[in-house]
Amino acid sequence: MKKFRLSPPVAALILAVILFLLSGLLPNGYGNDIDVAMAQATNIVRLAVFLGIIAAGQTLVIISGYEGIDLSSGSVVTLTAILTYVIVNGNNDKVLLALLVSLVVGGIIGLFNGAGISFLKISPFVMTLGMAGVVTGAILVLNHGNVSGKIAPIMTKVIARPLIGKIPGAIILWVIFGILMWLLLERTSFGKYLFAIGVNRVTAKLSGVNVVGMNLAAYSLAGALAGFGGFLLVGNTGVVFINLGQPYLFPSIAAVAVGGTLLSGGKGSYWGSMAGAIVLTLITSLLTTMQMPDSVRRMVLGGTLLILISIYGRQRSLRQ
Amino acid sequence: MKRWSWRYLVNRYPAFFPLILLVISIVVNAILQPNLLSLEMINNNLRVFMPMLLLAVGQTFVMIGGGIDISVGGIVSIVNTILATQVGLTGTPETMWKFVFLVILAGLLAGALNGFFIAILRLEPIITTYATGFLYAGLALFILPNPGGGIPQKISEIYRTTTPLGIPLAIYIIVIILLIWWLIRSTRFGRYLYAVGGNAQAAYETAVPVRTIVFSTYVISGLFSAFAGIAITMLSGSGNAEIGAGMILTSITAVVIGGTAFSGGVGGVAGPMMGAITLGLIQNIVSFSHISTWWETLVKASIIVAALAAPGIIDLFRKKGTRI
Amino acid sequence: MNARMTLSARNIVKHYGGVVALEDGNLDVRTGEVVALIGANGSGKSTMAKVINGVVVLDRGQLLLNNEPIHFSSPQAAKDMGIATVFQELSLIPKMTVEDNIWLTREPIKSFGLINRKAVTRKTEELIALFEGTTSPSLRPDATVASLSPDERQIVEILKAISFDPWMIILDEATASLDNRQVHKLFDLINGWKEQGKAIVFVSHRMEEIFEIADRYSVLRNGKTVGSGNIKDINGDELVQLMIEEKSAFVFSRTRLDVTQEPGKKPICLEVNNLHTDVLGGISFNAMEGELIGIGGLQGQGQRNLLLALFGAIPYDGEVNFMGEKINFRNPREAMKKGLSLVPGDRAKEGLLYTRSILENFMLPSWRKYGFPLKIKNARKDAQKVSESLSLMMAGLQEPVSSLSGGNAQKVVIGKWLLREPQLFLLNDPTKGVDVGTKAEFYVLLNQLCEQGKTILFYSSDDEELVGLCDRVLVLQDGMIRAELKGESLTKENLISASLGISTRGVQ
Amino acid sequence: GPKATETAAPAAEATEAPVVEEPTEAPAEKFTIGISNPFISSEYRTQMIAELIEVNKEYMDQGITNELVIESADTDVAGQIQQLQNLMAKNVDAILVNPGDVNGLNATLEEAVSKGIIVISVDQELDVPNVYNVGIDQKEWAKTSAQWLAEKMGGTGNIVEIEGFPGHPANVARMNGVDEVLANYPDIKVLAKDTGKWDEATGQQVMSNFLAAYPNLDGYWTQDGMAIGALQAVMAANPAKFPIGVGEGRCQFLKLWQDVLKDHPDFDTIAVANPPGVSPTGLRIAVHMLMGEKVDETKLGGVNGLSFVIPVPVVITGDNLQEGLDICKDKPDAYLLDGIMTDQEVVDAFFK
Ligand SMILES: Nc1ncnc2c1ncn2[C@@H]1O[C@H](COP(=O)(O)OP(=O)(O)OP(=O)(O)O)[C@@H](O)[C@H]1O
Ligand SMILES: Nc1ncnc2c1ncn2[C@@H]1O[C@H](COP(=O)(O)OP(=O)(O)OP(=O)(O)O)[C@@H](O)[C@H]1O
Ligand SMILES: [Mg+2]
Ligand SMILES: [Mg+2]
Repeated sequence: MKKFRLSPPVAALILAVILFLLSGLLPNGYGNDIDVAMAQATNIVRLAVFLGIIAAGQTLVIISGYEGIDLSSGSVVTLTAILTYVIVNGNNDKVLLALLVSLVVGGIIGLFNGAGISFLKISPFVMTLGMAGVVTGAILVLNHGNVSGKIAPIMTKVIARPLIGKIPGAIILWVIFGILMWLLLERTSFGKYLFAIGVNRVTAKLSGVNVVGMNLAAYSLAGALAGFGGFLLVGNTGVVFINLGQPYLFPSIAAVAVGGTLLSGGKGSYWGSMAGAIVLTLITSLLTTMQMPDSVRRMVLGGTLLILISIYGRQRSLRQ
Repeated sequence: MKRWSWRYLVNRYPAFFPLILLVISIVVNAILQPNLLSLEMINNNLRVFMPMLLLAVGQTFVMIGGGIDISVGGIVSIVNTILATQVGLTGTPETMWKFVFLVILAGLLAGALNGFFIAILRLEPIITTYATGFLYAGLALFILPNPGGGIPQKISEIYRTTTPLGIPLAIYIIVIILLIWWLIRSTRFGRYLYAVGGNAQAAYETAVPVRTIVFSTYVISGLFSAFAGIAITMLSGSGNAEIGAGMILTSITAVVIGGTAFSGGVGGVAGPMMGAITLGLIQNIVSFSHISTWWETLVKASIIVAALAAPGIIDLFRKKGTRI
Repeated sequence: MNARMTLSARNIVKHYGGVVALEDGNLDVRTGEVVALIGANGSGKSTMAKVINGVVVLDRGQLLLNNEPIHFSSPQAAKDMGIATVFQELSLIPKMTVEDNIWLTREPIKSFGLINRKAVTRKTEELIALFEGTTSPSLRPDATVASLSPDERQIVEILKAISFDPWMIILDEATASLDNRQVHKLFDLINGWKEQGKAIVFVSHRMEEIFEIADRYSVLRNGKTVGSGNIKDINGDELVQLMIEEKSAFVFSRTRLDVTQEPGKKPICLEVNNLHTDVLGGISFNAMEGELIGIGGLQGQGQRNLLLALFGAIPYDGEVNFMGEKINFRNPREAMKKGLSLVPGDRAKEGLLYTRSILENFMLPSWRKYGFPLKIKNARKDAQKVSESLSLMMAGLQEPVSSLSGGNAQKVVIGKWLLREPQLFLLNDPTKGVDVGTKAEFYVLLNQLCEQGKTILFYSSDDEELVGLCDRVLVLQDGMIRAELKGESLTKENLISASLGISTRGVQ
Repeated sequence: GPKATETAAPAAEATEAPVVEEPTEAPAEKFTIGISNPFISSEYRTQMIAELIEVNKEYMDQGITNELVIESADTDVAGQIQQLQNLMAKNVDAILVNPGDVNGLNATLEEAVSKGIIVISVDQELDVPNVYNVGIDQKEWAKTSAQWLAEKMGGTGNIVEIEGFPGHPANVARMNGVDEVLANYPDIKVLAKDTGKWDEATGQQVMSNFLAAYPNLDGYWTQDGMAIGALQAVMAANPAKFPIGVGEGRCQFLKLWQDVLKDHPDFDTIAVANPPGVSPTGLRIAVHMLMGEKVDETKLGGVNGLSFVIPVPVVITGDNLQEGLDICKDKPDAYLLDGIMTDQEVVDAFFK
């Protein structure tokens, strides 16, 4: 008799749907208005996109294990957003260049993270935290907080506005991105190796996996994806500021955890992180439209997270 | 391994490298600021570093036991807001001590809640304490929605200026902690702590009360968070629900600079205490070194990364061959 | 000294999720005797041990102590009852020292709850002295367990179990990574314990050990106890019959290559010249295609180091030619690409991804063969084939390796290399913990590989295996080849004396 | 060492103290002014620091002050206390502090005052004896835009509010101002209120949620950087009728405003400058005090009677948008509309 177990991404999604349906009953809920409900749902998913993309890199390094985490992603998002803003400067034809620069700059920062972790044996938590300080410091040095630029109309159109029917371009992009991430994790040897190094690096090495290379690649890719996140985010906000990326940092980790990816590495999925991003965004959105003081809201958020992870985040018992 | 070889010292005494870092930062700081080692400056600096130092000590217990606690900031805030609202700027010393006792209980309780979720429900530490951190921060904000209130200046004076026998209060606290730690390490509890952090399954099979130990590390962290909350309230004399938020990541950095690994099972509290002081001194060094203000953040972060990287760099040069 | 005591397990049932570990397990252990608990891989021996020592929660069944029902809610409870266990996968904390590990939870206490460190060290030294002469100087009270070799870790685990003077000791494959001398040292100890009136449960896959030490036997098959009795009343074949359903085990011996007669008849596969590492002091030998070369000697004489060095996991000096090409791999990846493979000695730490699926473990070295996007169906098919050829007992390829028994897990470590069809196999104690039936199948497999012209370098802690199987055996001592045994000179006696450094007849 | 309270004649021992000075030793009568700033991750603060450096340069050129001693980093209360201690250790003559906590620095600031240092809190009013405050009146500042909003809406309709950090004193003062204004307009209904945490992205996220929940919003009140986020959210949702919203005095916003006008000519908003320039104005005040000029305390106000209240320099509405855009021509996008009082203005307004 096999125990029926809900996979975390599915559980998170079901929870999201239930919460959303219940929210209709709230005093400020959408009530019977299907249009408003649809608009709200679309909006929540759209907002989740940016968190979701930033959580993608986080998912990779967390799966790569050995305390893998990327605390520099918030700063990288800010940096690449600023770069995009400055490079594009209102020109549609500079958008691809900006995207490329964002990916490369993010990738290089990630590579540094990976190098510190692989070669100098610095624990990822503090290495990437230190890197966050370095990147923030570099932003301050480079522009003293003052930048001039403008995003291109095409970015606004594709990222921030409805693209097909009422569906924003960001959501369509995310779905495609999700499929690519699934391919990467589940249908390439890169993905298989990533899980392998997340579980046991000695085994992986003795089985012919280039562990150092994989680790460098994971952090570089995470950096590049954070860079991509910055690029997309500025397309949504339309403006940049020094604190743009920071608010996404811890939620991106929480999204990964809520999605059922083991923070200790070696197990997880990007679907999970997507579901996690949606759940987190949904909860914050619901709390926004509910009238309660910030203190209560924080407690509700904390409590909901606890309940969520208590449902499926329990680790194996020592006694079986 | 030779008894006095670098590798032996570094492996055997986790506080060895942090000690070197500390000495270097004291020397550099003293060159830039010649009166650094005057009693007044030592007191000034240590009373500022003390909250972080206490937080790092609590965090160390959790990390040796293989966990992590990022709810400490929330606990600090709760303690601070309770004291600021209940004692108030005009309170009497008696109310103060009464509520000091109460906030210590609050810290223990918050730690116990973390312990419950992590040791008994077996949830992952990072995400659990992230969530309870929201709970605690929300509670602090509930207790004190707007910054304000505080403790009587007379009481914070005690913390700021007491120097029994001419030695700053902080030194006594550090010595007491070291003493207690030395005792703890030589008890079964100390062994269990390392065993659980080293390999929980093996420890369980050896009949170590794994659950109790894990639970207790969070309670200890809650306790030290309460101490840190009291210290920072004494230092600032005021209440602010956001007071602890900025301290979380720094406390973890202090522990790691102090030679206690994330993976658990190694380290001690001496290193992290030195780590906390070193971090504070790095701030001083940057401040006294006449760097353009725009560069300060970058320089400070780079110094910290360099400090974290130093053992690895030394190893790179010493390494004879890759081992699996 | 102990009063007579009996511990009985009755009709034990234990399921792990969908996997049945024990269906009807029974065992009686009395003071003053050694009971051999035997069975094929995955038959439930370790689970039985964990039931008795309180590590697992049993689904049904009963434990009786002197016919009174008892219940162990935790390892602590069992320990309090005087039951000690040597775990198959060991219960040591790698980062802690030998003495801290041995005395964990029972540290001698001075006043104020402080640990009496001096007493700890002294008592540890006394314990280590029990294995005197069979361990290296690195086995010291203050050495960290992580720095020890597998055999020394095993010894520490044994010392840890006996350190609290239990009346009952469960030895779950405690001999699997011990060498001949160490095993006999252990047997001396066991005989002593018997006299002291202790009860011993002895789990092993080595028949000769069982007949040497056990008084009674109890056989598990698929989680059911299928027979028990006095060891005197049964012979090896009958025992194997009990263990393995239907198909009878056979003792396999291969037709050896006639290496002495026709040197150079077969092409050389591997040429090692004066290989040095910080453990090895100049190793030279040649290996032909189709040759099965054994590596013998006591534990920790550099055998593991040699295999790892050839596989690119440890840097070395010296000249090595493989298939006529000079090699010096910087990492295992290069070695793997050139057609080498390594089955490491510590499957938990070096061989497996415990939480990943069996499929992924099989495929780890081979994923690249399956293109982009990975053709998972083909991979499954190939993995299925290999697992069948190894008669792997599993619930499915998608299950995690952690759900396999020790021996079955070992098969996965071997199986993942078979998929790559390498030219040179470097095997570090590959049959450790593998049951008799599977071993026999495994020998057939090795033979097939040799017939296909593959070369095998085979280190084993089991002397029988080396003697029965190999074309030649290189005996290592202190990182040097001290003897090369082949043809007539390849006998167990010669192997043992060569290992101990005693000169042997016919040795070159 | 401790200095005489008479700041006009800084004690000679000041320069003998073991301060680490530039190699070219400054003449004894030059003043050293320290800045303590605990938060740098915002454009307001970077502009503030840049302006402080610039204004101090004037005084340096005149031989009045030394280089500023700036302690500026993202840090907490303990960190800011450390900043202040370091400034004292560097023997500065005056400290401009932008406090990160309302009471947390009290003891340290009092210690500084007792050492004869002139302490001025900028941008945030403190109630500490002998500590001066320089800043705008946050409540009045908020009332300006709230009043405008209420009038534009004709005194009726549904609005939402996006506030800064709840509990932050500036935010509390501002929200009180808004409440005061709205109390006069009973037909304006506040449907919801949330924090945008004073950043653009959160502001945008909050506004998106509001717009999804209340598609027919008439107006919204917000402040600072969150206003850009809110307007972006409105543009993304693109409702049939744009709600009337409050903007902010930043060039980025004015440009965005101009863009929106192209598609929605009847769009209306207001930008009230929240000037980082109050800090350099504070620097001027400090210099004049150091030079021995007497403050006319009757012109001060605030909680402890030591507050220099600086008038809001610029208010931009649809009528004078072009003026605002002209100011922004050669400024970076992040530039906040600003005003730094001149020496003359400072003297006229606050000194005897
Ligand atoms: N981390 C641990 N440390 C020590 N003992 C443990 C631990 N986990 C489990 N145990 C032991 O195992 C027993 C059963 O474990 P537990 O209470 O976690 O099971 P459970 O509540 O059935 O779990 P589940 O909810 O996963 O079914 C406990 O009574 C305890 O003695
Ligand atoms: N933790 C676990 N989770 C799931 N299944 C398990 C677990 N441990 C053991 N099993 C299963 O229980 C069965 C019995 O395993 P056990 O380890 O007792 O076998 P064993 O007789 O000790 O084998 P070996 O000789 O290989 O050590 C096996 O089929 C194994 O796959
Ligand atoms: Mg259970
Ligand atoms: Mg077993």
